[in-house]
Amino acid sequence: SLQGEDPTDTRLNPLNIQMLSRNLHKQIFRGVEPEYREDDVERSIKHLQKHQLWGKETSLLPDVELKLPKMYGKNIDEHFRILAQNQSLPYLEAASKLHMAELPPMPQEWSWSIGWTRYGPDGESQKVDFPDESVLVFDVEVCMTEGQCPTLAVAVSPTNWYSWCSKRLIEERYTWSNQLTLADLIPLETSINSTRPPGGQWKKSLIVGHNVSFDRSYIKEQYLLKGSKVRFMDTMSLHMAISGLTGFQRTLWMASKTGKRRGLQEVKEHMKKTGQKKEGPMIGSWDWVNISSINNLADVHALYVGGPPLKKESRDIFVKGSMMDVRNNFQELMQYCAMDVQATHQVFTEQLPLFLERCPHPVTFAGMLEMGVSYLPVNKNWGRYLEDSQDIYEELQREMKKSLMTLADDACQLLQDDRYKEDPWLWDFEWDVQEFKLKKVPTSKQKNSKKAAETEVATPIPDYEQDPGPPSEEEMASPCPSRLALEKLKETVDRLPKRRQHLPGHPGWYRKLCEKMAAEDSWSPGASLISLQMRVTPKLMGLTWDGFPLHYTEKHGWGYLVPGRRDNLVPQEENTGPVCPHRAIERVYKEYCEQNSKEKPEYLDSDLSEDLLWTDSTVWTKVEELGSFESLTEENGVRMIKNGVKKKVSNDPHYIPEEAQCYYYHGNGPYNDVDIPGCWFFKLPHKDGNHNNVGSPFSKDFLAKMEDGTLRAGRGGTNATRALEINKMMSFWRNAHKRISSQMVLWLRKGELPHIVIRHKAFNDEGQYGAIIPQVVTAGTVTRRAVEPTWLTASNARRDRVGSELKAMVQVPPGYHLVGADVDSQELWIAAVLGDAHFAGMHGCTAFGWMTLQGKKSQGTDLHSRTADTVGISREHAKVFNYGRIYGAGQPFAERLLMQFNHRLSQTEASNKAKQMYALTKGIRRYHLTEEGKWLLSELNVEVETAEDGSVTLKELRRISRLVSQSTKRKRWSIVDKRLWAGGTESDMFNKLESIAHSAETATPVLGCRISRALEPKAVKDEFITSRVNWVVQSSAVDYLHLILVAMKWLCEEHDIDGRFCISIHDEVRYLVCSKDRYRASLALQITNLLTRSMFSYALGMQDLPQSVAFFSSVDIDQCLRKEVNMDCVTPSNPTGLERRYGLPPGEALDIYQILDITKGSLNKGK
Amino acid sequence: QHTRRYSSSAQSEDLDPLRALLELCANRYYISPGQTTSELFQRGRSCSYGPLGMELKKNLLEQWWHSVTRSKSQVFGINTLSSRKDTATGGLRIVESEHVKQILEQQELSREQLVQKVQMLLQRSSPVRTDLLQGALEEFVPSLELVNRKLPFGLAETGLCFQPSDGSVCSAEVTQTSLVWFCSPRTSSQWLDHWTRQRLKWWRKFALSPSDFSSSDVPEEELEAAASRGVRIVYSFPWGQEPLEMLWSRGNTELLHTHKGAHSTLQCRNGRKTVPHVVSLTGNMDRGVMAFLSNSLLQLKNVDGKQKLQQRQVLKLHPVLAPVKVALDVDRGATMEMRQVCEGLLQEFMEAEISAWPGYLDTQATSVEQLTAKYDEMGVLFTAIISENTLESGLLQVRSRDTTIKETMHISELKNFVSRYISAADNV
Amino acid sequence: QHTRRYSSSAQSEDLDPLRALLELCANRYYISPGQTTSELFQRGRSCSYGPLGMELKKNLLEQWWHSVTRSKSQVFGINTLSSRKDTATGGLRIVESEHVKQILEQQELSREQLVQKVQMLLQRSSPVRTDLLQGALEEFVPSLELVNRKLPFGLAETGLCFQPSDGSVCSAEVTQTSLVWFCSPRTSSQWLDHWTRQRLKWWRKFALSPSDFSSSDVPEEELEAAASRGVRIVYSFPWGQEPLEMLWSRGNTELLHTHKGAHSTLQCRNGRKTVPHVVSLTGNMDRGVMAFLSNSLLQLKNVDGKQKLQQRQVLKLHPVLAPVKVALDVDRGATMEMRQVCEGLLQEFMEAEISAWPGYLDTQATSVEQLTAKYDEMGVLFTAIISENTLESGLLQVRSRDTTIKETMHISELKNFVSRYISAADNV
Repeated sequence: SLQGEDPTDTRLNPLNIQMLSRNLHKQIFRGVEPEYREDDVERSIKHLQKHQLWGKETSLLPDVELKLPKMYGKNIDEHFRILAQNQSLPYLEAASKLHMAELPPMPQEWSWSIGWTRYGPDGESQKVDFPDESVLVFDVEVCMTEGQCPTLAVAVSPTNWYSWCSKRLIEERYTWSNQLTLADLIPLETSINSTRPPGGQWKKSLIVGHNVSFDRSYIKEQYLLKGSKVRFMDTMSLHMAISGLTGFQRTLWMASKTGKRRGLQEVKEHMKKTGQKKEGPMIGSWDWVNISSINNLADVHALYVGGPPLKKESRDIFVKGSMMDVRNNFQELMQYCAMDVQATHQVFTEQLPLFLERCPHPVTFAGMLEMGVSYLPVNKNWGRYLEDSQDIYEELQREMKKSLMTLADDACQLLQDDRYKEDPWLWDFEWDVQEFKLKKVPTSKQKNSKKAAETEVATPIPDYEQDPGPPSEEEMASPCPSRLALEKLKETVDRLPKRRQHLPGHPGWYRKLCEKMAAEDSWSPGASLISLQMRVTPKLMGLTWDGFPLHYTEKHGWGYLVPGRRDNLVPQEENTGPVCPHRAIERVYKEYCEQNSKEKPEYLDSDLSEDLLWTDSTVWTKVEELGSFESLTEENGVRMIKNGVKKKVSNDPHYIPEEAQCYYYHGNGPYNDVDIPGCWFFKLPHKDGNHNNVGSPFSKDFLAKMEDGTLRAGRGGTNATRALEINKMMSFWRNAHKRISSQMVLWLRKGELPHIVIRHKAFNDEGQYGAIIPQVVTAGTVTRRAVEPTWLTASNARRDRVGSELKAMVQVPPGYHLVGADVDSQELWIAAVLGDAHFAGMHGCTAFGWMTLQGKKSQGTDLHSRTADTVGISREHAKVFNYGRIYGAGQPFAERLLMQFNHRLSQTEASNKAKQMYALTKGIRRYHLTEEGKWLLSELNVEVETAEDGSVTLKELRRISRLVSQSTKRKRWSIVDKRLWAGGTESDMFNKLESIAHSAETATPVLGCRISRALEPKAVKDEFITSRVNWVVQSSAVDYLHLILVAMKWLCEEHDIDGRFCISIHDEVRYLVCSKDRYRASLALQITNLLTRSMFSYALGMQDLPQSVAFFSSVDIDQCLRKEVNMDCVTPSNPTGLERRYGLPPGEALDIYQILDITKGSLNKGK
Repeated sequence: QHTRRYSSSAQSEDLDPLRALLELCANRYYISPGQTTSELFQRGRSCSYGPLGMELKKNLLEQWWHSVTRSKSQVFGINTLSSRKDTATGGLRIVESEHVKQILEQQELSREQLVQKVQMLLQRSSPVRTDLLQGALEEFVPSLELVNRKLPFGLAETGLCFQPSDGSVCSAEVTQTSLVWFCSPRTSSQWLDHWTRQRLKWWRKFALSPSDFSSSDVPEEELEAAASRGVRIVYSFPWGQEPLEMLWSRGNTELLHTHKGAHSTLQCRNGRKTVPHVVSLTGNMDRGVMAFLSNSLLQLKNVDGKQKLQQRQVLKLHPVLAPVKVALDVDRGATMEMRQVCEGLLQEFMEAEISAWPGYLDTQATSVEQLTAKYDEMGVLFTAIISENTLESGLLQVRSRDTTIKETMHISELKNFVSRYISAADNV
Repeated sequence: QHTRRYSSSAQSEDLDPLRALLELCANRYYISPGQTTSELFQRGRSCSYGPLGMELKKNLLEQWWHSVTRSKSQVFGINTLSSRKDTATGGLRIVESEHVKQILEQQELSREQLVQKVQMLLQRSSPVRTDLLQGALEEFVPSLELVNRKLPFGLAETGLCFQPSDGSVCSAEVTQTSLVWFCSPRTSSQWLDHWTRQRLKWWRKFALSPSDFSSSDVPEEELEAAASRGVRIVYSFPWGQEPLEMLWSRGNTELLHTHKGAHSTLQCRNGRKTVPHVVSLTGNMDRGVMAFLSNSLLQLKNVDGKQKLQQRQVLKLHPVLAPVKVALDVDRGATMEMRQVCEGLLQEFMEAEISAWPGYLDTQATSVEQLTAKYDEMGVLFTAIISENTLESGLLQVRSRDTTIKETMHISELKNFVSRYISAADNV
């Protein structure tokens, strides 16, 4: 048996946490047994007791016994170093060759011919199949208006320049196929019509480019299922790792570089948005601006190389111009492309040593190479998916438009008898109609026509008419008299003004919704310009908020009218404008109350609308936005008191005297500067705080409010309600369809597919098999996380979102499987293990760590349940808070989020809840005094209340500061030395994170990658703390991924597993594996995780690993990309589910024990 | 103001919705008055249609034909016989009653002889079809040559089918639409999905409230003999859901049976040689007409200035389906000249294939309100009123059914406006 | 070159003209191959139509409908039932054969009981119509209100009717067109003449040799019961004349009979109050299809350069009737791009409601001559050939059926050209 039989044999650490089996521990940690200090253990137990975690029951897992492959080096770190060095050696050699190289002179004249041309040092050119070099700097240009076919490319090696021209550039034709084939792409390793390299051996060569993933997607061999060993280095990613900027910094950088132009405006708006007053804190240190830049080649070039700026004007021709324009400017554009190549080379030369210095661990380099070759297999279903989604989307769009148009049409009836005046919503529309105008007829003519009219005697119609019988032959032959009369009458058309009036008989507001009838075919009748975004729409739908009709004002945006106000009722005569029918509004509310009288309104925490289930990246964006000011506001409190400035009582312009208050309804208002007789005006709540105006009640933020019935449609019955529903269904595809449908898919022909595929019984001649090369920027953010706009941010399939089955459309060709896994709560564990290492150096010694390792949903001891209990929210909501905190979000974030989850929560309540949550988790700030401070206090003879470790609370600090500023003339004393967190479950984790973030050389604890120069303390001082804290966890997660990639590649090579890396989305990795190897690949993946976690522990000085995190909870073996192997991804565009519609059965999700069962614990190929 | 859809309202205090609909259909020339029983609507059988009903049905059938034959898929129209020479027994048959009588009157025949003779006669008489499937299956082989043995393709047909009348007062006949789709066995399920989607979309295109049309899988226990999957497209009538169209994935047993198992003549060039699978789509267009009538009838209530409740019935048929697009009327004090202009306009509309209503022929004085109410109930899109003023300036009043607003328009622009209005509604 | 019409040639040395026509109809998707017997043509009954035949018949019916409903006369379309609840005995009836069998199998019944039961069943079963007249007569009263009791007006309908099959292999059904015209007794004879002229004109409009269509009065001795006058429009088939359409002046007895003599409900405001007279027009459109097929088939003989006799059959159907207006084909060495262009064109034609033939789907290599011959026999008006050159310059070859000449044309102008060609032919 492979599993431990004797439970007494189970290894536990002093905190009773189950560790790796003896067998595994020995192989990984080479017999080094962990040592625990008595007082550390005691301290830990005390801490856990404090948080009611000590002594909680835990269950044991079966031990895993497994013979690992032979490992290298003296320890696991050395093992990984050796693996990575082996894997990256040829590429590193190529890189350094390029680094050393002096480029040959650029050709003066570029060759106008299809395919590759090589230029010798003297400018002589020669046609070649492909540049046969071990290293190239490479750049592709695409004429965007003519589809996705690459147009031209330039490459340079240390010895030669190369150029490539597309057939479509050189040859002119009426049409080209819009379906690309391999022959349309740029070959780098194979000759035309071949998919095998000369000699049959793929070479390990390196391609360098700026944002090289774009260029990669135009390279022929990259689409082959198997083969190419070419790897890519991206100077943009290198730049991010060396000197990258955070999102917020980028805005500021632009502002500072472009001066008063757009950028500053953005900053101002940003300040406004995040609620900062003008006199609020500004970014203190701007040094970082000069040691960094935004990502485009020109700016990166200016940063690293300097000299004359790169010219980018020619680029416009590729973006906006036609193929003809490209032809006409051929030489110039080639030159432009070549200049980019040259610049990229210069940048690379500068970057390489910097990068190797700042990211010294070989795993980082090797991991980035591997990340650069992602590959998404697709088949015929891709086209089906695109068509169906778009089709459903358009249908819904039409239906919604139709609903809205019907609402507008119906409202027109109110024109009759001025009934609109009594409508609670529509009373303030423009209801005027125009008079139909005719040109004045010259008097003489008028007379004539009058005369003519007089001469024409009107013939009355006889009372009864006889059947006149059939028309005579002559009558049949001659033109019809009534037609002649009509034609004559038509001549009066010249009395119409040349420019026709636009629907003069319709009310003004309706006119504006109608397209003017023009000669073009595209005219559509009715209120066809209406959309959800228009201001008339909510009113046409008769939307109510808590039963009150919605109303819009220029000043406050969307709000609602609450009847009952009496102080502004004006006698009717005095009013010239539209009069509010407050009686009708009362009726609406009364009806609402009657309807609701039976059902008590639900104030419970409603189920989390999934729109609030943000992906981690959106949580982070939010945190970053808010967090950039947080540390400063905190400090502010201290300073303000120091200066003795007392904050004035708010002179809020919206201050309302008691008597004008609404006595029966509480909400965001009333705003009595909105003077509507008989009604108070309340604003709709805004997610960024109530002082913000709501621009549309249909934004994403109100989806949940519609679901719980706070916001509902009051009229038009089904039309309005359905429109709201449709709005929700369309949201995903509306935002994503452009990006998704522009994914470049390349279909492979039969001969271009491996034998495994075409000989498989499921292979279908008419089925299409191909791939998408996602344009993954391997280190696209300052944390070195990969960035890609479509796949890496895609959410999972949702029943009511069109097209959200996107990821499941990545489907394997016959004979292959996707094997992959999610790293279970990756960021939580990284944070926890850092905290544990910091506190007492053993796994689970902090409450946070313990909960992460041993916490159980069933016992309410896992992190999310804990938070949920504390604050009284759902577990799903709690998740958002927990991640938010780890990303560095402070209390203001939590307050805002709480109010967003429950809009009936008052500011104070939210604030208290947030405070409570933070005290329990992050803890309370305590301050250590400086030597200067201590001296000063003893001089002043002040009693100070300190803790064991000598720290003081914020309250105490304020008291001291006040005393100090009162007693001395000097305004500023620096009395605070170190600030720490204390008392919370996560305090030690945060102390560790902050200590890393504050250190002079901030680096990841495991692979030692340095933070971007633009975030180092010497450049930014104490700014951007939130970003730096967040960086520690995020960047370590990237280290985690790199370790996995390196280990997996090693195992695949070592054990002849036929698989390739596919994609890594956040904390998951997927490999495309030949079906026969899928179980061995699963085992390899499990071993990979084991080694990676062990590496983390080792690097943090802990020679052991808890069993509960050693393996993936499951490895998914599947035929498509999806969150769970049994998800059927039913959506409006996939109504029958994956299995029925696309014939995809559920995959297998195997835990380590099942895998061991199947593989017998062996990675070796079957005998 | 309060708007409420018929089918969605349970609180409607007024007329039973079905009765209101029936009355309207009979009064407004949709259905022949003698026939309007609620059973007709519920059983979805054909009836005698009046001029408006006939036009509505024609428009619907035309739209069906376009949608099926002008899709990107390869579909050919056929026209098979409703009676067939078939020696199998059973089913509905057309019998010449005189012949039966002759037999029955032959006194010299014994009881046995009589029985035998009648049975013979019955066997020789032509059976009438109950659906269009069989005809299409028979046409498969000749069509196969047409497409050069390449799948997939479909055969479309619309026509009368007969159903047992079961003693009901309803007729035995029904107008069916049929698309029989031949495809490779591997893709038949996908095609079923595809067509379900297309068909549902089509039904919804013309609906006032599209969500009343929906599709659902046929539960396994209700599947027809040969079918492996079935989908029905249903409409939620005020009294419950009724199927409008049935889609079946039927495999190839029926096809093989029709052609007596002649595998070789049925095989298609489709990678490996296979006998195609059949997906059948069968729609009941009589019920379709009822569904759209029911779906389009709006009961609008307005509270006027004096707080009086006004009720207005409008048949908001889709512009493409509406049997009358424009009604031409003259204002009070009609003269021969005004009528001539109307005739000219009518002629113009006819030439442009826009159905117009010669309201001007009606010389009985009715108030504008009555006229409007009538046209709203007929579902007339626009009412053009020619007045004395028209003769002078060429201007006329055009009232829209949907907005109830009267707009002034020049006579030379009317036809173009209506024509573009309809084609725009078609393309939406 | 020598042209000879089939029907007019007695010297034709080749195939029996009827057999040639039958063969062509079966081969070129006009008529289902199993059905092509000469009896079919001669009896003028309906048959299973292939895609082209179906389209031809549809076009013909459409033209009929336009000509009748868009005339200046007031004509309304109706749609009545083919089976009716009628207690009169006799005629064709739809019988559920199971029910008859059940009776016959009841051993306990005496001979008399048996006869009685069968007779009862027969009486209860729905009779099927043999013509459309009865339906129109029934719809007269509701329609009367529509026209405000003013004469003259007409009710138009097309539909299936059933005829006794008399043991023939032909089907019992036939597609009829019917216009029932209600007019004052005074004008009925004039109206009969008027409609005769209109109808004959219509038939001739689409004929290659119009003189083969003619009209003649029905001799007094052959008049139908109620009719005072009758006219038949006939076509001279190769085997002799056959009637296509019958026009009868029928007085008002049938109308009175249908409405049980209720004079008052039938009276019209027509000077004095009268019960209108009826003029009926009944066309057989199945025979109409045969007539135009027969009329359009040309046998052309060419002597080529080597003095070899070549024979070419062309179905010169009128552009409006021709089931396929344009065939789209690709030149040798078809590529995906060329096919894409064809698909785009096909889509364009479909949207313009011009029926196009996706010849490019046929990947079997056929020579241009074979292809041309095939299309000529199908009656395809134009053949557009997309070649490699089209991809470069947008130019394609368009061959005309009637001139056999190939013209170069730009792809952007093709649709417009064909569309204008057809509508010009329609207006002539």
